Amino acid sequence: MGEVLTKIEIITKTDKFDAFKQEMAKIGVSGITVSNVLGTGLQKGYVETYRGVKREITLHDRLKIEIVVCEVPVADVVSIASKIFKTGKPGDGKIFIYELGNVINIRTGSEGHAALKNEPV
Amino acid sequence: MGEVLTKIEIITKTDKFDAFKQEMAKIGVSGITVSNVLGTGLQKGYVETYRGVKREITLHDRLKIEIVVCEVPVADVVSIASKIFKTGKPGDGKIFIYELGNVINIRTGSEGHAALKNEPV
Amino acid sequence: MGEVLTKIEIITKTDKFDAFKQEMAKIGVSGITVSNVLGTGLQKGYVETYRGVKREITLHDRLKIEIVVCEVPVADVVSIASKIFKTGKPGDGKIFIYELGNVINIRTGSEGHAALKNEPV
Amino acid sequence: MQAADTVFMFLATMMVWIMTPGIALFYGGMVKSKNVLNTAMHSFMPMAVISILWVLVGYSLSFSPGNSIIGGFEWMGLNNVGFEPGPYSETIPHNLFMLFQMTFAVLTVSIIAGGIAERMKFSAFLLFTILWSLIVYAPIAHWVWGGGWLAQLGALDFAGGNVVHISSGVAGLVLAIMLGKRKGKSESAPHNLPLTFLGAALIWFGWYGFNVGSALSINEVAMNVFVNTAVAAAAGIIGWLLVEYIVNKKPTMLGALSGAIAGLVAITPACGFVTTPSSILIGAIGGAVCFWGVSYLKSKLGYDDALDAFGLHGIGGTWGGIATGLFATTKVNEAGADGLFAGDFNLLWKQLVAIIATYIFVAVLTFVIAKLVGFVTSLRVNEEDETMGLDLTLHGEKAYHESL
Amino acid sequence: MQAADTVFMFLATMMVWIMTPGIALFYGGMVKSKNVLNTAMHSFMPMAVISILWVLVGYSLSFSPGNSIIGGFEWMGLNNVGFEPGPYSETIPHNLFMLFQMTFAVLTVSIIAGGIAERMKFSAFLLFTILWSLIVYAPIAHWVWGGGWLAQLGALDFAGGNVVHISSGVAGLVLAIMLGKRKGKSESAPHNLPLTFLGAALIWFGWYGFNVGSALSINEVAMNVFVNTAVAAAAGIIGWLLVEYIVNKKPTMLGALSGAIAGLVAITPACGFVTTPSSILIGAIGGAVCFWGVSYLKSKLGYDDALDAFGLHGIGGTWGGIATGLFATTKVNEAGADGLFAGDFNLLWKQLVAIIATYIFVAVLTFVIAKLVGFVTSLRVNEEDETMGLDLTLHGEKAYHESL
Amino acid sequence: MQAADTVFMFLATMMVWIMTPGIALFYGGMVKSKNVLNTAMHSFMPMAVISILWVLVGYSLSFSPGNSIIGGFEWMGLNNVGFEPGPYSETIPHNLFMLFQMTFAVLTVSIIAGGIAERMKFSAFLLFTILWSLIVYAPIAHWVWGGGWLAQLGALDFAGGNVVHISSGVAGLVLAIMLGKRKGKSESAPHNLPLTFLGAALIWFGWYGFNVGSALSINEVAMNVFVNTAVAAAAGIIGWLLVEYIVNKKPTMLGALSGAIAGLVAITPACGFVTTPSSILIGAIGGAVCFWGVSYLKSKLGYDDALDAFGLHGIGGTWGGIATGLFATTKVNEAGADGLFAGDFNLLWKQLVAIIATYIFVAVLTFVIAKLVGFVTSLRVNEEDETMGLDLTLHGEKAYHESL
Ligand SMILES: Nc1ncnc2c1ncn2[C@@H]1O[C@H](COP(=O)(O)OP(=O)(O)O)[C@@H](O)[C@H]1O
Ligand SMILES: Nc1ncnc2c1ncn2[C@@H]1O[C@H](COP(=O)(O)OP(=O)(O)O)[C@@H](O)[C@H]1O
Ligand SMILES: Nc1ncnc2c1ncn2[C@@H]1O[C@H](COP(=O)(O)OP(=O)(O)O)[C@@H](O)[C@H]1O
Repeated sequence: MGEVLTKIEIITKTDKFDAFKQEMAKIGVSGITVSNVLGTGLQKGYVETYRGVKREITLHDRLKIEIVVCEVPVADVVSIASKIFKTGKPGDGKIFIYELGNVINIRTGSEGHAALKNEPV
Repeated sequence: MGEVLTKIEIITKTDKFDAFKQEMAKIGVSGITVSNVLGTGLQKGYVETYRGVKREITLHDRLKIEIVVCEVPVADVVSIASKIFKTGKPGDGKIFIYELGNVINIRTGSEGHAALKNEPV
Repeated sequence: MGEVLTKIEIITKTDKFDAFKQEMAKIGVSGITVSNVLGTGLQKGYVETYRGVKREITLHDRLKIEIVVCEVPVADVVSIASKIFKTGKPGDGKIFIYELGNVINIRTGSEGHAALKNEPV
Repeated sequence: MQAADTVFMFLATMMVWIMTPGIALFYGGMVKSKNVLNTAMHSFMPMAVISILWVLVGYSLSFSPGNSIIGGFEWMGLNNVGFEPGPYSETIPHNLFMLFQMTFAVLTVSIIAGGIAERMKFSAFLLFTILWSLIVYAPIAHWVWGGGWLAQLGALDFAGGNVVHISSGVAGLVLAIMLGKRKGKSESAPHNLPLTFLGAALIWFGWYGFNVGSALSINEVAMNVFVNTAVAAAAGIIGWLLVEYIVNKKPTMLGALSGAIAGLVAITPACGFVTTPSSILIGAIGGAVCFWGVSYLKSKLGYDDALDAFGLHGIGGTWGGIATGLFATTKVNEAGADGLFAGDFNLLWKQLVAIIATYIFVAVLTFVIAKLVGFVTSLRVNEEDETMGLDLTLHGEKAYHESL
Repeated sequence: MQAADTVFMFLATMMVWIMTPGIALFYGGMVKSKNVLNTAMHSFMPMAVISILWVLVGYSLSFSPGNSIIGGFEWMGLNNVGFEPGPYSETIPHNLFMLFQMTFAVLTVSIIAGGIAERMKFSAFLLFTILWSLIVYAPIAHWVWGGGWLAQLGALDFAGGNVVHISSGVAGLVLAIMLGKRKGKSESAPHNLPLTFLGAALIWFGWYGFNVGSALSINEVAMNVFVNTAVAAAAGIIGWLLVEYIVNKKPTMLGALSGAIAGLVAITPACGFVTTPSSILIGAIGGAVCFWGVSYLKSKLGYDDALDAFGLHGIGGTWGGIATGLFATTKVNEAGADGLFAGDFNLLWKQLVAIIATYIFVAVLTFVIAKLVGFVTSLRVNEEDETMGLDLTLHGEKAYHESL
Repeated sequence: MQAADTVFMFLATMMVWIMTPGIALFYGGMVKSKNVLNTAMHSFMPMAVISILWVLVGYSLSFSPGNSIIGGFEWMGLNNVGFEPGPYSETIPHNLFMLFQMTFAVLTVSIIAGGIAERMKFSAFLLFTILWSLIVYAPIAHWVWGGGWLAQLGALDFAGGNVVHISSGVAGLVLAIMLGKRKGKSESAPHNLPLTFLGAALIWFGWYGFNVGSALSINEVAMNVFVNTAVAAAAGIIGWLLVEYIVNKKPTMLGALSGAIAGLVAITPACGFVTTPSSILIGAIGGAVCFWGVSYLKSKLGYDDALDAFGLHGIGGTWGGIATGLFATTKVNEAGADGLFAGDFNLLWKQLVAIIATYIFVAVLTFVIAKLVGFVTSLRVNEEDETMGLDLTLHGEKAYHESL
């Protein structure tokens, strides 16, 4: 397979996912996996207080968004993500890019870039 | 190390994990990590209604199953997963295959394929 | 980019993360992402009982800690993790090492090792 | 009329009232999180449907004179059911008595929901409860409290062991068998035990209204019932946990809650007729027997009484009915009778007749009604809906949402 | 004085008391998990602040003779409010009446919190409630119950349709409009419906104290109110779910709860003056109308009454006030009046006057008070705090923590 | 006998009863989710064990004549404790008084559980509570209410400041010190604050039964207690939040709840003897002092009173006892006494004696009993179990399950 499969992993704040999802659909991304994670980075922590006792919290609620693409250009995903999630303040997050060996579609059994195609069922 | 370490990541529905786990144990997989994620793909969304106001939900509950193997053939894991999780309907999910650089077993300190061996304690 | 970007993924028990986080800050790790996962490995399961009916549980609560580094040596992270999380009993967990293609900092737009630098804001 | 008794019965009515939301929470905590709303709805809807039905016709069928099998229609639509004290008590308004009994009728149906959890169709259950309430509940209430044949026979059921607990337990069992097992039954574990704890606390709280209020007056019998109910529940916990500890080495919280309810069910028919030491015994044995029922009998016979409607209410109620025949004594309550341990075998015999009659009547009619309902709509949801969860597929809602 | 009535009113007071924590839980379950504590606090704080205020001055302004617009200062600091039965009842202590009314004053403010959820500043709401309670609640309570002009006019409001529900509903609406919509309103979904269920159960439970207790004596009117309240709530559920089923094909649990409350709101002004069949109708229509209010009217007009303070209490209360003018009959209660269906148009007219006066008075003064508060502190939190969640940013706490 | 008083005390008993499940939920929400069931069990088990013990021997030891240190055995097994009004009240049945007191005995033990949360062995706590209830609670109850030496001395404790709150608070403190700190104490945060909110609401609700019911009759004193309890709780919230706001700039919900309870604890011994303005002051200071206790004193002295059994009940109860000596006045209650501000120093002196005697007696005997229990079984779970969570390791259950 000469094709390159890439996983794009975005760690960011939790409040703009809906807009992002819509943009992804537009550029032809066939699927997204997202999960709630905790993250510590440049953003400052905050303080919780229970019965006067303070707790410094340095882990923030974050979303981890995972997208595997083949034909859709990675750069497009990255630039859209950057546009939507950028506020210019600490905590905007990071995008990590990995290469994949293969993708298999469980339902159809197809592999590689074919597995990422959303042919109508 | 001439050995190849592979991570198999399966995104699928949540209801057949137990059967899958048993099969994995049979073919000698030494460990599994699993987490609850949300996914959007080919499967249609559903509608929730609160006080007459509708919400279209396109994120489904999914399991992310991660398995790192070395000696166990990747194809075996993939074919078992395909068999168990395939229903033929949208939402069956995808399998992503990655290559790893190394594995370290925290308890024993061993690396590579040795780290994945479940010698009796 | 001649630089090597590495993701270190640690699956371990949930109770010593705070200490670990502090050590990471000391060696200059700029960010950590952590999530709650379930894991099955060498550690024995336990039994829950509801109204006299037993349930054998083989999935344990685990933390998945993800750290992407460039200039910080991978070996340092691994050795600190091994020191802190090792109890010598089953369940200590595994460390998985992956290579990354790229990292993008959403806020600054910088890539590669620059994206992992925590310059003051 | 007596103002103090009226206040007392207003209070008792409210206490029984809160038991039904209590059941909804108790059951809701025990199912998977994808079915909690549906389960709560099954226990909650009787508050709407059975309440209206009761006012329209249920009360009349249960309590108006009628014959020895069922009441008549003379009190339909609360005709002649007003502020004037009624035939059942000289000291409280008739319509207050009617409301007190309404809470029993509602509660009974809501208990059944435990047997059918996580797989029955909402519409089917709704239809079932309407029919069941008229065809099964009303007659049995009439037999025991409305001057029907069990009352004439002299069987004792102080606060509703037969009427409420055996009847709902057996109905739950029959439905559970007819529906079959839940998919993924073996992986089921309570999704939120604190919710179950809260529900159990409300149920126990309300039970004092249920038992003490059944005296209909704040008199000596009522106070004895109060003490007996308190110790039987306590002893039920101890009985359950002791056996659980012996068998499994771990006393569970769900066990403690279940033991309390087992003890309460067991003392329900007996509470106005037995001494306090007997109550401790009845409660403790109740806890132990119900533990056996849910942990051994159920898996042995293989039915999926999901939340143990039969395991607690059926088995506990049966034991309670028998115990009444054993421990009752006229020393405590002259309106009662002497049981076996007071030297008289008669009562035990009558109790057995009452229990067996209730079992047969309920089992047969529950079966028939469910079959009838099955002609209109399937009883069970389809497999896909069951996997997806009943909250989403039947009600279009989810119980919990993350702050995404 | 009457000991039984005193016990009755002690009980009724406690029942209304529990409604406020009930509201806090009811509302708390409906917001996002990052705002649940703030929402609960908004409903809980009146228990502290308004209680003290009531004792100091609120009760006097509401109930002491004064003029036809507002009470005087003669009962400030509970001066002359002691154990001696007061002017409002011969059979219960004056200070008990005062406490019963305190629970109403507290509850009313806590209902408003539904309109402003997830975006109003805690300090602003606190300040608002203090002013509102004195400037808006006290006069209206005086008009209706303290011998003010609405009482003189002959408008009927048995348990507080105007005083409690319309007033809080309209206040919630005005604030909701002034605050504007929540960020991410469209993605909002209840984070914990079992909590909402529990809250609704407590509210419904307490409502019996609210309505029945408003008779101030355990008499014939009280018992009629008890029956009417029970069937109206039940009918409210059925009314809501029926329409919901027709429109959306799925009967929801939140709908059932909302229907119960809609039915209860609707019957509140009428319960002491109408027959039981009328109550069923009033409740059922209440459920249906409120469903229309929250699902259609709200989105049509575009305000963000987050938890439907107006949708349930405003709309339901309005319908209830009108219904009183339609269904009231002196056959049920001689102290009442005959409504339209009993052949007299007068009452309906008075009811409309009362409703409209309340709307205008509340709307205008709520607006003015909120503007005033807005000079001291901004009404709404900033965007960043809203995203981060009000629990963390205003209170420094989080409702839920994993066992990390 | 008085039927209305009997109904009143039945109600009061049920209200105090619900406080214990309330405590279980209140505490349960504050611990980590892996310990919630264990924590709830610690507060729940007394409902089983202490109830039975009370009937068998506890009540007799506490309330039967005996001597000035402890009661006798003449009322064991409820011998002579029947429907006839007992020595403690002419107007209610003796067995009802016994049940009312049972709820106090149960509650006291369940409060202790706050000090030992998240690390004590279930079996050790169970054994401890049995011994403590007989050896510590029974004598103190006898001293104060059973005609013992504190009653003879003339120290005042209307509803149980010494008997319930100081005793449980000090016991919790001593155990907390003996057990040592929790592993990972610093990372602890309440896992479910809405649960804690609900628990606090039930506790507050029940407290009206606790305080008002302690009048044993629905009379003038009772009504004054009702008003005082309401305002003290409200003032406690304000007191706590004010100080919290000054210190930390954020008023928390847990603070509001804690403040309410602090105010309630503080007013408990005084409520029947002081005026309403004094009650506001006592409550407000109670809130402030307890905030200081949990946020400053605790970390200063370094003990791990996990859920502040001592911080709220010990400190609040101590302040309440002193406050009674300051604010009591015979104008409010002739059966009381005049405190310092009414010109008499004597009472304050007696109050201090009572408090100090209680501290010493409880501290020493708690220590001894815990040591004794320590011979039978270790007090604390091992480290591995503590990490894994007590729910799983001691009870074999988990509170929450995802719908996997
Ligand atoms: N080196 C890293 N390894 C793993 N995760 C990281 C790393 N750096 C950042 N993250 C994740 O990204 C989130 C946002 O990072 P942060 O440094 O706050 O953003 P920014 O640098 O844009 O201000 C963090 O909370 C963390 O979850
Ligand atoms: N390109 C992708 N990138 C990341 N996750 C994906 C991708 N495609 C699918 N997934 C994940 O797999 C799940 C199942 O995919 P779906 O398209 O519904 O299955 P199928 O194609 O078999 O019908 C999705 O919910 C999503 O979580
Ligand atoms: N081969 C594997 N693939 C994926 N996850 C694994 C694998 N082996 C172990 N894990 C994860 O690591 C956790 C700890 O592994 P375990 O075998 O219990 O540790 P140890 O080998 O140190 O005793 C497991 O619960 C699982 O989540």
